[in-house]
Amino acid sequence: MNRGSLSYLTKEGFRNVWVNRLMSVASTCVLMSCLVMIGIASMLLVNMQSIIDGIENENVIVVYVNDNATKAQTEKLGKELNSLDNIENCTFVSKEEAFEQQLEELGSAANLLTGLERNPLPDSYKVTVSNLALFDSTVKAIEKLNHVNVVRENREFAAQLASVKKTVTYISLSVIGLLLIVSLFIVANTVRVTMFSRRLEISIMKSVGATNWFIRWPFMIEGMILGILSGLLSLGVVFGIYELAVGSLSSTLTGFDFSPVPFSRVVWIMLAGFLAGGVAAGTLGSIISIKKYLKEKELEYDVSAEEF
Amino acid sequence: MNRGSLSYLTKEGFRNVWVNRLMSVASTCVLMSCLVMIGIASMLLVNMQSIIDGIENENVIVVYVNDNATKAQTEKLGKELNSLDNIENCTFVSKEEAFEQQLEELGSAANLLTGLERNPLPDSYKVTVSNLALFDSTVKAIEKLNHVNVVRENREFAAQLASVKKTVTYISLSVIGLLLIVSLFIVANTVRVTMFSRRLEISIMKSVGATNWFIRWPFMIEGMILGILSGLLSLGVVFGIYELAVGSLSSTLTGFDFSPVPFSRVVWIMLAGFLAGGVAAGTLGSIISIKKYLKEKELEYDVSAEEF
Amino acid sequence: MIEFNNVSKTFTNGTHALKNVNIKINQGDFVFVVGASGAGKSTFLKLMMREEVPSSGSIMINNYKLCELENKEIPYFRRTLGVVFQDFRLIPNMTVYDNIAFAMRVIGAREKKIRKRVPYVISLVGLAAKARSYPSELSGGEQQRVALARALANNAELIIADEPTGNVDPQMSYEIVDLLTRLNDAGTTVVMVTHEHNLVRRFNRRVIILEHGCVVYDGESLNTKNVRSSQGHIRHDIMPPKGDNANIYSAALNPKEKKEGFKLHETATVTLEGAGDAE
Amino acid sequence: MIEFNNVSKTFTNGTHALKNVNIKINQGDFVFVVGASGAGKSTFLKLMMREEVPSSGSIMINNYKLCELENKEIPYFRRTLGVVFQDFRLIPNMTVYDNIAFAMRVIGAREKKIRKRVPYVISLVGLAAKARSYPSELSGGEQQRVALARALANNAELIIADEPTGNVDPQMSYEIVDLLTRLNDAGTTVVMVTHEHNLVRRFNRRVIILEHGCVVYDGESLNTKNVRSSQGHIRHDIMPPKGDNANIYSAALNPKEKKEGFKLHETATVTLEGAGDAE
Ligand SMILES: Nc1ncnc2c1ncn2[C@@H]1O[C@H](COP(=O)(O)OP(=O)(O)OP(=O)(O)O)[C@@H](O)[C@H]1O
Ligand SMILES: Nc1ncnc2c1ncn2[C@@H]1O[C@H](COP(=O)(O)OP(=O)(O)OP(=O)(O)O)[C@@H](O)[C@H]1O
Ligand SMILES: [Mg+2]
Ligand SMILES: [Mg+2]
Repeated sequence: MNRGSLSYLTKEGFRNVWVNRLMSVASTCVLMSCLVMIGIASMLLVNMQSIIDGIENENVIVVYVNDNATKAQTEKLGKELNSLDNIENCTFVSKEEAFEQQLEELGSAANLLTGLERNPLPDSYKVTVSNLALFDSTVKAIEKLNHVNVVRENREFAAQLASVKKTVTYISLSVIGLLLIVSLFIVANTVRVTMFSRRLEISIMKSVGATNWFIRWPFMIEGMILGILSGLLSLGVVFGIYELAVGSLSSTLTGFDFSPVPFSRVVWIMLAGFLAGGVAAGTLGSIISIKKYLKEKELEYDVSAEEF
Repeated sequence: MNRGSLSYLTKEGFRNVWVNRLMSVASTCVLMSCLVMIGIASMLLVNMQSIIDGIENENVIVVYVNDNATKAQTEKLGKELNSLDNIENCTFVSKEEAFEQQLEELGSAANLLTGLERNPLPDSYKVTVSNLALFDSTVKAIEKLNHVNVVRENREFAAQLASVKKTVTYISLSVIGLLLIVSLFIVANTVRVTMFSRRLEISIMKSVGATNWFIRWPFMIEGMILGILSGLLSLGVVFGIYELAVGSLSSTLTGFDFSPVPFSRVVWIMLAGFLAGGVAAGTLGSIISIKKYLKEKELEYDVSAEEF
Repeated sequence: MIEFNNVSKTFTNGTHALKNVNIKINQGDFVFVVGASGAGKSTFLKLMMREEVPSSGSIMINNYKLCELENKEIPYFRRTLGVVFQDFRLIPNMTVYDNIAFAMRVIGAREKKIRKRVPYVISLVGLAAKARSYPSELSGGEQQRVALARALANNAELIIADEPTGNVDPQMSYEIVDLLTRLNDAGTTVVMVTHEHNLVRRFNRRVIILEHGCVVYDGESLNTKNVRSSQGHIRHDIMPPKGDNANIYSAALNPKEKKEGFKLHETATVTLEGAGDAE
Repeated sequence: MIEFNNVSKTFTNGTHALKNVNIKINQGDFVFVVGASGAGKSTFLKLMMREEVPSSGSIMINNYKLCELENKEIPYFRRTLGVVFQDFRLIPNMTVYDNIAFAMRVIGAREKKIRKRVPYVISLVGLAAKARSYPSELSGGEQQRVALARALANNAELIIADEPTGNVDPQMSYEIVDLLTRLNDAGTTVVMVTHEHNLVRRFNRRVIILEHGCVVYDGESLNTKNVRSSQGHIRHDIMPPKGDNANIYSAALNPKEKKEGFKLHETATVTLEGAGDAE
């Protein structure tokens, strides 16, 4: 194939987008629909993970300091805690602060504690871990430190949270996987149908001696253009829907400090994914579904051409 | 149209499903994909709501009983609580039980409390409400009862939970709404493309004097058959995926008492929805998209026929 | 029965396919329409069957005023016609039998009648062995005969045939026209486009000659005496002695008109040069 | 150049379209293929262009052994042919110009050459004014001429034309065949199917007659002296004096064979009765 042919075939691909505009619009709509669904599912996943990460950070290990530890020893313990692996954060809570908190927590039932003659609570450190999976070993490491009286940890909650996180990721990925499969299904069928409606054209091209590549090339270009178009449009639509949703959610979701992942953080990876997906769908889709019409010995209106 | 024609046209619809089997399979796949997505989204929604309902039931109001109330008075209070509106559940917790629980909750830090000379905790009732939205008025009603010392409620959590529930419902419904729109888009475009590939047939039928209804009827039947088929198959697929997901989740989700909604609870409503959706998509889809090819004065290969 | 009043047809791309056509065809007439390729014969027929609408003028067929016809009425109007299309228009995914039966079902014929009539018209065009074949499995001439059979199925009062003999051998052409004349004898009006002048001469019926969208001749038959003989004559053998005699009718009727069109002879030497240079 | 050795073709539905055909056509020959509708003429041509594969026998064309041709080689083989299809096969969404240019682009022609050659072949068939029209905007004869122009575009060594004159007037038919003979004089091999016997006689070239899939005649020309005169003669006027002379060639060559086929005359009276009862 010489350069002239190549440029002609490429131009032809562009022309076909316009000539078969009903098909082009239909295919683009379908491909866009699929990409938008996947995009929105991804945004949900990303946000759910960010919410869970937020909760995870509140899964606190309370390290009670020995009552007889000196101020210096307490401070040393703080430094040691900070230098441990897998520690995200470590804050000191004095016994006075702890009592205040306790009172506050009890709310109007606080007067029940006013009868107590002394503050029974010790100094403590609130420690958060960065990786919940290493929770247990971190707790063990803390227990080995000096002047640690008791480590109060919520092993059960940690386990539950880890499980929830796993489940959410699992479900989200399954949903996205399912959407991918469904999209593949839908796009494949759409491309197949559009190609079917162009089998006459293909059979004529073959009968005047066009090679399979000569026929395929414009279809491929056409598919690629529609793929790129769908990818770009989908990104716009996902962005629009996401901003709309976040806007209306942040006004609905009072009493929660929900901070949605900004779209800009995912825009490039999503753009890349959409373009790759769109181009792959358009190009491979047309190549594969054109194949049967490129087979030798098939007539344009032959009913047997409807087999699959 | 006489009865003979009607039966012929209906038979013709069935025949077309087979004659255009490439199109039939493609359309069914596409329609199925859409229904399956909607079905799975619905199952997710139903389960999330059931989980939130579960959490809701654990949003407890603690009613502390006056220290000087007699046993009879305490029991009377319990009965009064039970007879209030919006009370889901009401259990008595004696001061001893409360102390035990407290010790247990503190875990290894419990020895901090061993220095206390008396149990500072009163008797209490744990009350759950059935409708979180009426939470505040229920609390007010409880406070008006005799021998109630303090009502400890987690107003903030209740508000948060209500907000979460609202949000989840909101997001789920948006997702399902979005899926519906996307499906409509996809199905409409698929039907449009399949009709496009049959415009020659339609134009020939018209030129031998077929009325629009005579042409439409088999297309309608065909659409209906494919719709019903898609609906039934989709139900099966959703069932399969759901059972699979529940099976693998219940083994993953340890440490959680997650009880998935049984599929049987939704099967009839989903069947009805799917059949309605499938038939509507198939029938209306073909009627609407056939319309332009039924317009007078259009030729089969006229390029202007590709306008839309 | 058929009346064209000052009918013109200009297509959206600017082609003037018909210009000021005035024609009256009575019930029971048999009319041949002849003319060069692109003269407007098919357009003339398409206007008759309300497949195209005239740009100006009015058409009246079988008591239907085509220009005032509502969309709803069109199918009912078309049922009064039996049409053989130039491009056959067989439904690709129906067998020969079903294609013909379809035309009968459209008018609400009973199944019993269809089962009797369809095999009859199929055998009439000699395709009994092909009743269960699909159009794609037929030869060109066989497809054409199926189209003919379909047009005959409903015993329409008006049969419009656009070159029904273009793909069959002369013998069969003769038999087809013979059949149409028999139907005509029984009262059916027939309008037939053809290029086979021998047929036209042989059957000696009314002839309409179209040229560049104009009716240049409308007379009893294509015999020399009917055409203005001072200006030339219609040759009985179809080949002109010299190639530069561009259009035989044109030459016969308007000897001064210069025909735009087929230029093979003017360029005959260039052909081979052009051929050489493209090698 | 073209060699058919014992070629038979049976379609999947059981139709025996060709039976034991042995034909040799040399470089530079001009061959008319004639025969009744459904005799197997198009099948014969389709086998030549490797659109169908023979059920048995072998075909050799332009030094390609068609039966051993790999799928990859087929396009390259087809480029050595210029084909006019019976059903035209124009690409619906390309203009006349693009349809013809496409055939040239397929063989990798330069844009410059295309711009020169395409308008030339278009004017050759008298369609200069229609170069920017789409096939759907053309008359039947115009479409046929586009198909012809496309076949001529590449100066193929072998031109295969399946009834290239079926939709044009006699004058133009003559000119088309005249053009083909000129190309033939310059060395191009031409195989042409036609129903116009006047043309065949006039140009006096080699004739192959097919009947029910068999070659029943293969001779220098369709003149009485060449056909076995003891068994009949080929008439110069195309109409038989009586309708019951079922097939003129059949009658001429195999007077004893009873032809299955067009039965118009046997049923002529039934026609009108049938017509009456369907009302
Ligand atoms: N849909 C259309 N749009 C534009 N031009 C058209 C259309 N149909 C026909 N024409 C043009 O109108 C003219 C008359 O066409 P028509 O089909 O009536 O010719 P015809 O007499 O039937 O010729 P033929 O014998 O070749 O079939 C031609 O020049 C043709 O190109
Ligand atoms: N694809 C096919 N499948 C089955 N039978 C076929 C197929 N194509 C052609 N035939 C049959 O083979 C026979 C020969 O067909 P062919 O097209 O070669 O005839 P032909 O000589 O070209 O006739 P015509 O002059 O009518 O075009 C016919 O009886 C036809 O019905
Ligand atoms: Mg015409
Ligand atoms: Mg043929």
